[in-house]
Amino acid sequence: MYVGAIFFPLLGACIAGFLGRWIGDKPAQWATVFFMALAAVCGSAAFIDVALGSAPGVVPLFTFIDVGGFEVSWALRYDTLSVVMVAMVTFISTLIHLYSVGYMSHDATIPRFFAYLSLFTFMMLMLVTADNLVQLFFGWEGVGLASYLLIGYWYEKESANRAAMKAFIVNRVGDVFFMLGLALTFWTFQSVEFETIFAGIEAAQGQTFLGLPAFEVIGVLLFLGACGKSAQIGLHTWLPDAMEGPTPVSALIHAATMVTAGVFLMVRMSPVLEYAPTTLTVITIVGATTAIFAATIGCVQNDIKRIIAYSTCSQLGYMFFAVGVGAYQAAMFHLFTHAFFKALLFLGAGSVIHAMSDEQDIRRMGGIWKKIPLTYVMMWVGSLALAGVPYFAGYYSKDMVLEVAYAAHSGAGMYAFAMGLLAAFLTAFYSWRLIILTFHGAPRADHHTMEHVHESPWTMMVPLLALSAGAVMTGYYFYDMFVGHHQTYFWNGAIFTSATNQVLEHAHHVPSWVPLAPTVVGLSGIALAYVMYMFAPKLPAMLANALPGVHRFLLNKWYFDELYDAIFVRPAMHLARVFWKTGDTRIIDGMPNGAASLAVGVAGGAVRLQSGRVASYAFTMIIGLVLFVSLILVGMPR
Amino acid sequence: MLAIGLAHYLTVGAILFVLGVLGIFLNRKNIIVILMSVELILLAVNLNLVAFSAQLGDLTGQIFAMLILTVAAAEAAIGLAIVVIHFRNRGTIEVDDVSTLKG
Amino acid sequence: MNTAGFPLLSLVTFLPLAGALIIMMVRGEEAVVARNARWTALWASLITLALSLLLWTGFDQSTAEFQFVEQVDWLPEYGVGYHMGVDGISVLFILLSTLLTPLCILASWESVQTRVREYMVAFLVLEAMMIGMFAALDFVLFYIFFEAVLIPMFLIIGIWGGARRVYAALKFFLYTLAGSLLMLLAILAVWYEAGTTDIPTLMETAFSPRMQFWLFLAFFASFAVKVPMWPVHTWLPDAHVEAPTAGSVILAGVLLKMGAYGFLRFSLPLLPQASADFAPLIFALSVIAVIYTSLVALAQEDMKKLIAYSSIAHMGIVTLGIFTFTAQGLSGALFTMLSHGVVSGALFLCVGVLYDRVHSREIARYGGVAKIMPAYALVFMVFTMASVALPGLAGFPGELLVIVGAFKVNPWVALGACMGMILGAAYALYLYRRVIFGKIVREDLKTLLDLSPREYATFAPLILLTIWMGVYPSSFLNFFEATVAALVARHEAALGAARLAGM
Amino acid sequence: MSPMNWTLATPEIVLGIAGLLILAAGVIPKKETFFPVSMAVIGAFVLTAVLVIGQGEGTAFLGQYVSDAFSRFAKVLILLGAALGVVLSLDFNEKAGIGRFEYAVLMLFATMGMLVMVSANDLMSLYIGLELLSLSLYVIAAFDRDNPRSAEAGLKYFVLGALASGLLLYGSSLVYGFAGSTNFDQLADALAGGTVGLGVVVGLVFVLAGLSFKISAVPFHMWTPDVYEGAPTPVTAFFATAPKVAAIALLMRVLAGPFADLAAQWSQVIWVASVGSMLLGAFAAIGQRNIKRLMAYSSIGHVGYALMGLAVASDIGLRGVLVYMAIYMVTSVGTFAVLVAMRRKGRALEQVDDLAGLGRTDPAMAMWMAVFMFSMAGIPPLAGFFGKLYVFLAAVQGGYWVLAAVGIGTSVVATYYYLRIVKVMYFDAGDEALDARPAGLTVVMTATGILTVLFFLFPAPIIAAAQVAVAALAG
Amino acid sequence: MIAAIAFYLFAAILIASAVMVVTSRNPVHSVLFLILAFFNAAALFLIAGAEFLAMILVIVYVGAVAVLFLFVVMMLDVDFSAIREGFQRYAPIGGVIGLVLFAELIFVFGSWSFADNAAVLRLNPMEPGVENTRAIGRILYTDYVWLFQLSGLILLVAMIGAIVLTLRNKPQAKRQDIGKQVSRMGSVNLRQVRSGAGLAELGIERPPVDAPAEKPKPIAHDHAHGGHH
Repeated sequence: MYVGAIFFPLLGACIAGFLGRWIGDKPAQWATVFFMALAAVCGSAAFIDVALGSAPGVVPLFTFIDVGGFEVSWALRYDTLSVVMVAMVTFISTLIHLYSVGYMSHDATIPRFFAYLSLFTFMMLMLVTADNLVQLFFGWEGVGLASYLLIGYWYEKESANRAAMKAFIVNRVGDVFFMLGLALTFWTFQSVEFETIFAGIEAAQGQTFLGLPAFEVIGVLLFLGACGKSAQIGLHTWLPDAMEGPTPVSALIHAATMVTAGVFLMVRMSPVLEYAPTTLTVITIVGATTAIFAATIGCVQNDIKRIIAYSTCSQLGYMFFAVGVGAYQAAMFHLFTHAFFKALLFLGAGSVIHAMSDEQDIRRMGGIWKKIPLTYVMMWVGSLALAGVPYFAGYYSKDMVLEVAYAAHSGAGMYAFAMGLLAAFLTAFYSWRLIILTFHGAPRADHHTMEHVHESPWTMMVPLLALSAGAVMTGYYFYDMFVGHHQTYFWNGAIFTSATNQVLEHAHHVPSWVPLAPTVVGLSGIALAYVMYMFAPKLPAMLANALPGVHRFLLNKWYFDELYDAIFVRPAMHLARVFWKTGDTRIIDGMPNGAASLAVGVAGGAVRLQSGRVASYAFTMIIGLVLFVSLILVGMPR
Repeated sequence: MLAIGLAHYLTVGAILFVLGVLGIFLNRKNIIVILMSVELILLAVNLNLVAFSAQLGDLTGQIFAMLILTVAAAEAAIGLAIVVIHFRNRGTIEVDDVSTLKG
Repeated sequence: MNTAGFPLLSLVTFLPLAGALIIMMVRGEEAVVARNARWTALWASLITLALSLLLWTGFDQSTAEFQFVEQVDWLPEYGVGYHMGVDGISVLFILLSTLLTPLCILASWESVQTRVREYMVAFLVLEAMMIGMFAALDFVLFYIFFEAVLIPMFLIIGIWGGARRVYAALKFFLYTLAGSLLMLLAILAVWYEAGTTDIPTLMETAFSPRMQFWLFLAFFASFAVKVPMWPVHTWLPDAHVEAPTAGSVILAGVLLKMGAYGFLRFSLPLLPQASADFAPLIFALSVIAVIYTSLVALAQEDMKKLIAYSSIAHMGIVTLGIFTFTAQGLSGALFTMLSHGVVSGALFLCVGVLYDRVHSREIARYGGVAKIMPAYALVFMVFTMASVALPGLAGFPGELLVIVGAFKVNPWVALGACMGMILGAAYALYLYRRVIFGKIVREDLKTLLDLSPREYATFAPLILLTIWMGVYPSSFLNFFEATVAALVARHEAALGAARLAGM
Repeated sequence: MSPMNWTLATPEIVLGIAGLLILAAGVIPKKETFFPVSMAVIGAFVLTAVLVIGQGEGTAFLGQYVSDAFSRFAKVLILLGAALGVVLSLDFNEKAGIGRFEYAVLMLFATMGMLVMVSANDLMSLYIGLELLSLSLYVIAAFDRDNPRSAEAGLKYFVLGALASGLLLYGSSLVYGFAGSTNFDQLADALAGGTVGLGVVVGLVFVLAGLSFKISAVPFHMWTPDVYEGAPTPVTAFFATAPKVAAIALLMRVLAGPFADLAAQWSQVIWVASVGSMLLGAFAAIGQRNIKRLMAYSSIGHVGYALMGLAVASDIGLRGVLVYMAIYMVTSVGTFAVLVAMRRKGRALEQVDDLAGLGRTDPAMAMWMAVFMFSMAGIPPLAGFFGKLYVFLAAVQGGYWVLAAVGIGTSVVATYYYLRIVKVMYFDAGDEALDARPAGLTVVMTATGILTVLFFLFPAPIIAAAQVAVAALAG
Repeated sequence: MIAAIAFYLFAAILIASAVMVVTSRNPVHSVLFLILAFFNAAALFLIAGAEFLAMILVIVYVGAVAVLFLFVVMMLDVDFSAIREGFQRYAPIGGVIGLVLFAELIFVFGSWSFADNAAVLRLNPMEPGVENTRAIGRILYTDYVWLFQLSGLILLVAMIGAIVLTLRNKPQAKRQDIGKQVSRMGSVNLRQVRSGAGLAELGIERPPVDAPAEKPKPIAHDHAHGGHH
């Protein structure tokens, strides 16, 4: 069962990928769905076993590397942390598979798509059940690969290829730091196995690296790695572009799998982070900044998926600052609930796009809520959850996150709290901006498209319904387990908090305005959206005109892409050409080639001496003779 | 023992030798002069040998000189034969014309 | 092991030569000769492969001693003998050579149509020399094989190569020869100093630091060119580009390993002090190689050239790993050598597949190949990913170990090596994107056929191996674990002794 | 004083008498007797070689003649080279219209001269042997007398050769005068006795100059390219092989025998000559288009390597020289077999480019040529590598790092032009096929090719033989 | 004293004539000066006590070699007016080199002395009272028989060489073959020819001659191809 939960998706992927051409599209896709469902069943069972039944364990497979003390094995680590992820990932992935059956029905290479989806899920599962950092890295890079494949699924689209590459490479940047962190971890703990690391925390505490505390450096390096995967500010640029992939892919990447890997890693390494206060502060600030930064951009985007993508980015910021203040449980909780409503939102958006004949620009939508009512409702549910409206899933988790930030009683915590609140307001605002522009108002799409607007098939709607149930209920249902009173029992040691870390406890005792604040700002955000887009539709344009700089700044996503292009991409390409044309061709090759032509020149000179005249030959001989005699006469005294 | 100092003989030999050498590489007239220069060199050698032989009271030098005379005669014969065929081919025995092979 | 028994190593080494002889005997019409030559070469290499598998099964992984040793007097008064044997460092390279050769012969089955007989002879001779080089336990013997490799390779590049083949072949030959001759001098100096060229004996010999300094420089000249290290790498892109596909495969797969193998076999054990002294230089050059050549690869317009530059970058990782003197670094370097042998060889085969069909290596000439050759696209993807060291594929374990090893010695060096990961991903994916992805623009591409059964047969073992090495690397790492441990121990002991002596 | 003991010289006496008989037999019949005479000459060589192998040790003719392991080694080599040289000329001379029996007879007398040279134990026998060789060579260089190039080659060779022998003689006279004897053993005694007259050393340099001419070491090499190019190809082949071995052997005998105690002096001279030869041999050949000329420069380079061993002036160095020359001779004969076979539509060819496409039109010959070229470049496992190995070993042991470094550098440069020939044969598109080569050449190139390729299997015997030979020399 | 004067006289003439040999414009003059030089050298030999050698020099050299030179010079029919004047371009340097060589030799001679054991080393010490010719005669054919015979071979080679290089066995050269003439039967007959009739009327009539088998034309040794580069 434990093994099955992980490897059934791989089996499905292999069947679809390698045999897809022979067994046909339908069998291939249903095979993946079937195996995914099987995995979900196993995953849920495992969840019940491990998390609810408190029976963590490790399933060893075989040795991967064993060199001079560097010992790594393939093994599946089942504790609450991983099993939460396994259950959630398999469940949501199953739904997304199912959804894709409908969404991708017109595609040309269906087996390939499903193989990628299953592969992606498998990699994520490997990541979360990893027993050591290397295996985690395997999954880490694996999801990178799968996302690369999926984002670039429509490989004939130049933009898709570009986005896929960008995703992979930006992720790679993060991975480099991960790798370095891994190496340092090894030299600090003499192992990369979690068990050994956690056991060796005490012993390794005093270690330093380059004069800095080793734990801090490990923490920062791993956090930088996580930034790449989880699209924190600076390494976030791939995420919006990743929307080039098919919508189910976006849902998979953003909701349950890839982007949460960073958060997962941070939580997984909580024992180390607990002893790295500076790192935690850094994480808090970066997380909070990301939250507000992404939210501001989300307000002005026009692509339906991009808006949701930035919201993901922003929500990840929440999770990170939750980690940063030491409330790993809160981060996991938000991750968990977020998975449901974000998947819901994406799939709903996919449904819209499907209905609108692959139109993604919300400026060309509007007035369709009557035609696709179910989707409309689903989007509402998702947005309500996202905005943290009470009693929806997001309400519980987001409130919790903000409360812990407040409860941290630190400068960084307060910064995070403030930014979180502001972001919550913006979140609500852009969510409803999206809903209103998409579904309400006068239809702005062309006539032809409008005629074709239709509700999606059942394979797409069933997942939506299931997810909406999750978006409504998970918050309430799991609150106690994740962050409430049962949390110690529930986590069962999978998350380590030091004795001094009482932030979760404090969070339950914050002033009463604190829990209320998010709800208030959320509702006001919704109200503002209504004002601006429903009742005074001219207002946004006026605002944009009034503040052109701000608007452009936001529209261009704080100019990050341009910045990177200018300081990394273009210099690299330029340097590449310089190295090649000047360095290699002219300088390095110039030496042997120059030597060769020199030799030819010398040869020419030597040959010219060979004039063909007997007399000069004789002369040469005599010169040689005189030379030799002189040599002897001079050298004789020795 | 020599009646005249050995050094005199050697000096005359050296002068002859250098003249012969110069004759070979300075001359641009004709090949036969080169052959004659070679004869001069050999003559210088013989002079040396005879002088040494006398000085040492050893006949070996004279035997050597005789061998040289013999070989020199043979050499002259062959040299002249080669000069002849070269002349037949080229119609000239000028030194500087013997230079089609080069490079 | 079978010290007294069966001369397995010699048999493996010289069997290809026997095949070559048979091929040379073949007379008759050209087509018949070509067919016979192909089959004979294939069978000869397959039998060699089968025999070499005995090395795999018979190798005792628990010891660092040389195994399958054969020793015969050769030049007794000079202290030079015919001494063959393998340890953990070399055994897998023999297998790599024997594996790649049949694949290369398969890959040239149709693409080589002219002078097939000579081609096959050259390949078999090449195989024999490569195996001999890895098996040689005598310095002079090693040198003979080391240099002899040049001849068939020169011919392969020059006769069956591309447009600038003459320049490339000459450059390849002279570059490597210049380095090797310096090594020859060093060998002679060692010979003079120690009175023998027997490697196991030499390993027990200590050279004075001054001597080590010069010897190291001379070895370095040879091995660095062979590896190739920056800045003596420029022969490689030219050679790769102009060589026929199979030639590139062998060049990347095995020949590049010879330099690194030399470092491992000679520089480290024989000259511990100088190796330690020169390590910073090697690190610098390696990091430069990784970053510089990765960048240069990024700008390439020729597929083979790009892969050639990527090879240089990977070999930078290898040299980096070797000179960390840690078990991880050394094992990683060895593993990277193996995996690079498989992966870059396979990448060249991939390029060859396209080249055979379109006769162009220009990247811009392609695009959208995935549409018409999905299986090929998948294969290419596997090897591209292996090349960028994706975990789970062959490239990763080696790179991981090297970085872990390097991190201990110098974190900044590790960081530099890591830069290669990013840039590596950039150029590899950029290549893949331009060739495989995108829309098909050119009409003639639309008629291409996907992989043929023969090509499947060529790629299948490589894919299997790539995944095997990625998923279960310890089955390979175990081979050299004992040897590497012994090497590290001896190195540290030697340095310790030197330090004591210094005090 | 050593006894007459003339039976020791049986090989030479037999060869001389055989020469006279063959000459007589060749003159008498009315028709041309080139082929049978050549065969008879080869037979005489073989017979002589057998006698040489069975020859005893010692001196004869009152110390003018010596037979030892060294002379036997060199003689066998010389006879082998000479016999192969005759074989090379068989077909070529017929086709070139110079198939006259005197050619073979002159080859025989030249060989006789070489045998006398390597057995010389006296400046006089040295001189006589050398002249016997030289005079024969002058004639056969110009043997194609209706060809102006051949005549010019002969003339140049003669003029410069005469100058060289003049220098040699002058040196000999100085040595005789200053040391008091011409006998090597006595010279050794005289020089071992402490004070050495400056005249002896200068005389030695003159002698060296004369001998350097024969081995075409820089700066006495100038005749080589012109004569190699101008002379008929089989003649060139002969020039490049046996006489070179003989002259090197003679040089070794002179330097390591009577003048061993002056090693400090002559080794400087040899050092300079070696470096010069290596450099010139490497560079001047680069631009050559005529393959015979190229081989001339190449031979200069090879002599440079051989001299490297001599400059070291140690046992190992001398051994290296012997092995080097043996290997060089075999390779060289093979190479020239190919050059002699270069003939298209009856016309002899001698441009490098004429080899184009040989790899396709005549794979066997191209393969052997490639083998010879790689061997000359010193690429293992071919024989040429071992030659280099031993001289480099000697240089390293003697601490002659500059020599070794120059050797390395020039090896790389020289490799370039050897590779160029391989390149032309294999990489370039060719003209029509060459004419079918006669069986004799096939035999020669195959035999030498196999020797070159398989030398690495059994290097020990020849090295042991060289060792014994050198021991005899030094002892 | 007289010997000294004679020595200086002969030496002076010797050197002067040697100079003339080298510098003389006409080769014939050179040869004649060479002969003069030989005579003077012979005189110097006499002064040194080598009578036999002196005689040989005159008889063999002047009598044979020098005459051979003269013969060839005459035979070659060289256009003396076209002979180039003067010396090579590098004559000054050449002269310097020559002087250096000479100086070095003189320097070397200055250090002449007997080797320590020269007296013991003498192979063929001159016995007092035995005249030169007899002394040489005693050893030349006994002790030096090996070299003597080899010299014979050298002369033989010279002979072969000179013949093989210069002897032209021209097929078109007419030679008298008496046997053939005598044995000719029926090939000669008398015919009445009308006087005044030219060849045009009569036609050319020749008796059938068994034409000598045409010697295969020797293939030229590739003139055109052997360029010089």
